[in-house]
Amino acid sequence: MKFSIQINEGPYQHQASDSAYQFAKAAIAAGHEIFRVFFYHDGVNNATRFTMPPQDDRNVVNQWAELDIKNADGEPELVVCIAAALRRGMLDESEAKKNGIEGNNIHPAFRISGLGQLIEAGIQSDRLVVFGD
Amino acid sequence: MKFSIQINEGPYQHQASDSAYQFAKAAIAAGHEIFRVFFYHDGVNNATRFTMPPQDDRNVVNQWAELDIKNADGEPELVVCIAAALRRGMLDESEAKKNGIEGNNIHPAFRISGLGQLIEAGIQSDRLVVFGD
Amino acid sequence: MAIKKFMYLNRKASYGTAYAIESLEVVLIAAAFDQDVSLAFIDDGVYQIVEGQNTDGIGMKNFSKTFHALGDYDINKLYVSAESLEERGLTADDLMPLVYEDEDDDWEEKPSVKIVSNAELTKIMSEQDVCLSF
Amino acid sequence: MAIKKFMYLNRKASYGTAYAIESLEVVLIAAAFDQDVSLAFIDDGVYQIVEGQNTDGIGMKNFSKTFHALGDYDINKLYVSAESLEERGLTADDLMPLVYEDEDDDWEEKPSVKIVSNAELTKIMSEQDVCLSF
Amino acid sequence: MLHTVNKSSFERNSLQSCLNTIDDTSVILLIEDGVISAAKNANSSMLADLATQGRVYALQGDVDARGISSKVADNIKLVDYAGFVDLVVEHGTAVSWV
Amino acid sequence: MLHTVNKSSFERNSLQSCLNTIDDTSVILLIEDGVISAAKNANSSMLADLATQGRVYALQGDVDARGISSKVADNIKLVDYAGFVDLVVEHGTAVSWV
Repeated sequence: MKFSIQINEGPYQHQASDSAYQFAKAAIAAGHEIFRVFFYHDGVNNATRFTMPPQDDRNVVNQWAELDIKNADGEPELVVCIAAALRRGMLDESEAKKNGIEGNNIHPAFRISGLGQLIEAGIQSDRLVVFGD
Repeated sequence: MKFSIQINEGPYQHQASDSAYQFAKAAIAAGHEIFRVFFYHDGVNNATRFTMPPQDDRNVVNQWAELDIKNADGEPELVVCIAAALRRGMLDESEAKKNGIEGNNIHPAFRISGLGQLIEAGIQSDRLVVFGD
Repeated sequence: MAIKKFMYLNRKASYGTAYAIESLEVVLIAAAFDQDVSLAFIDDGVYQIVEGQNTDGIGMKNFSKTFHALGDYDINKLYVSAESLEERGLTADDLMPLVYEDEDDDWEEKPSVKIVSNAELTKIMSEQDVCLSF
Repeated sequence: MAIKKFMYLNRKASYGTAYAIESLEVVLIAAAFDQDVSLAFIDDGVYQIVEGQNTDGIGMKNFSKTFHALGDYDINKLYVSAESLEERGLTADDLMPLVYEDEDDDWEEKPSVKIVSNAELTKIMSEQDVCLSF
Repeated sequence: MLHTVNKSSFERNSLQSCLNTIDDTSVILLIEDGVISAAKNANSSMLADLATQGRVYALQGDVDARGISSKVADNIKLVDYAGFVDLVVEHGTAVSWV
Repeated sequence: MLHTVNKSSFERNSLQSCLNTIDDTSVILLIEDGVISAAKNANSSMLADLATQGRVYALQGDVDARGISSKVADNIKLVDYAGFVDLVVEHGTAVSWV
């Protein structure tokens, strides 16, 4: 079956991203496909390549990156909502350049895109599961 | 009177940072001193210099920066908890260098420091007010 | 591809958290896709469409007027829990008069908001293909 | 400088949110300052010190054992709401046996956890100078 | 003491928890979504006694933002942020029921 | 439908809201702090009827993390993440009461 996942909260503050990761891993292990993971609201903060968790704790960002969810064109299907990301200070190289900001912090396993990608995920997938506050 | 403020949530997701800012502004207007604002939990995300809010919305990060809360030595007293910051991907230049990460995202009006600064704020201030989820 | 039924489940008041405004942002985008869209306002979500919101005193953006735009985008199924309203001492008169023009009825202006019992809401929810929660 | 009374107010269960673990991190730092420290466990905060937590199934760090270190840092006033425990079907036996060695009583090992009524908690809270909420 | 409550009593238990442990001289200030509990509604009896004693405040800006300024229950006093600051000054230790 | 509830019924109203609108064939899965509602306690009667019908599940990992595995109320079925995935497959539309 084809699943998509919406994540509304950031790493370490809420369990949402951890639960979603465990769910995604189990779905893949059971032979299902993850069509897309859409990071919305504070969920966009899961995409930071700047994270430095304590050595005895899990690395939430890297866990997602290691699932390596991509589409047939090889693009990441860990998708970060651009509107939610920009106000919260999550930038990729192209947005940083466009806005004249020095630096960027989106992990390369993720990509920034519009909210339409969430609707499309709902249309294309057999199931969409939301994890949030 | 001498106030300190603890903020537990990030910008745009919760009202906590907005409420705390309005409170701090009113306290300063009434002639009180803000000894320190301590950003803990997701509150550390208020310190990002990468934020790009929509043009018709307030800029939560810049609002804090413009309050320009400093101590007698000219150091910022907008203090970001280092432990909470590192796991959530908030880095200053020195932490980035130490951890071998390219880039940093802490706004210069803020500084990163340890949790002792929160306790010290409680000791040194007449009142400590917490804003959170 | 068959049209899917999308429900947007709104259970939180505006301003205290971003869920209300960012839910509305999705709904406006959803209009561009040719799907069947419903919004449910349950619990404190009913405060999102209370008339007369004024944010001058808190320095946040008042986005409540944007709900009036939904009708123009053919989003006209806004279900409000009668029980949630009543518990909160609110009535239909406290809500914004959100309307749409019905193209199947000579563009007559009709109300978009329907106050429904929890039993009716249960039935409506049961028919959905996708539920986005905020 | 006079010693201040600090209360750490814990109202949320561990793991669902970061408040519990990050509250404990502050408390451990607080031990280095020479202040009067109390912890209150109210509402779902009581689950933070329930015995037998095992996080193997959720991939998160089990930090519950760290509560045992509090006694070594002279943090030994852990007030637990009796009403909150009872509502949740919990008793004193469900909690971790947290202890400290009393230097004023020949280093005798004594319990750090005190189960108190809301009325007693009210009185304890009234005496605090600083309340940090998590 | 000054107790601040920032969540609706319909959504969370924080106002109830505050009421369970408030002493005889402390006051409550409702802010953010907490002001929903200031409106006349099925939960407003929770606060009525304290309000009669003049011990319940609500932040005007948050009340207005939620469109419920005409519905504030009897005896609840409205304050702006300057009034919030004054309450913190006057009432000693601030306790946030976040 | 599969309804997931991730908050304690002591802290939030989300389980009650779910129960207010659940239809006769849907099931509930308690995850994260939602598993607190799976323990025998003052709130557990909320779910008892549905549990008797075999329509209430709780995530084992979350139950264990909170140290309440010996307290799970009668008839609530424990599942792991693989079981969570199966429930989503079997029950159609997933509704999260976040």
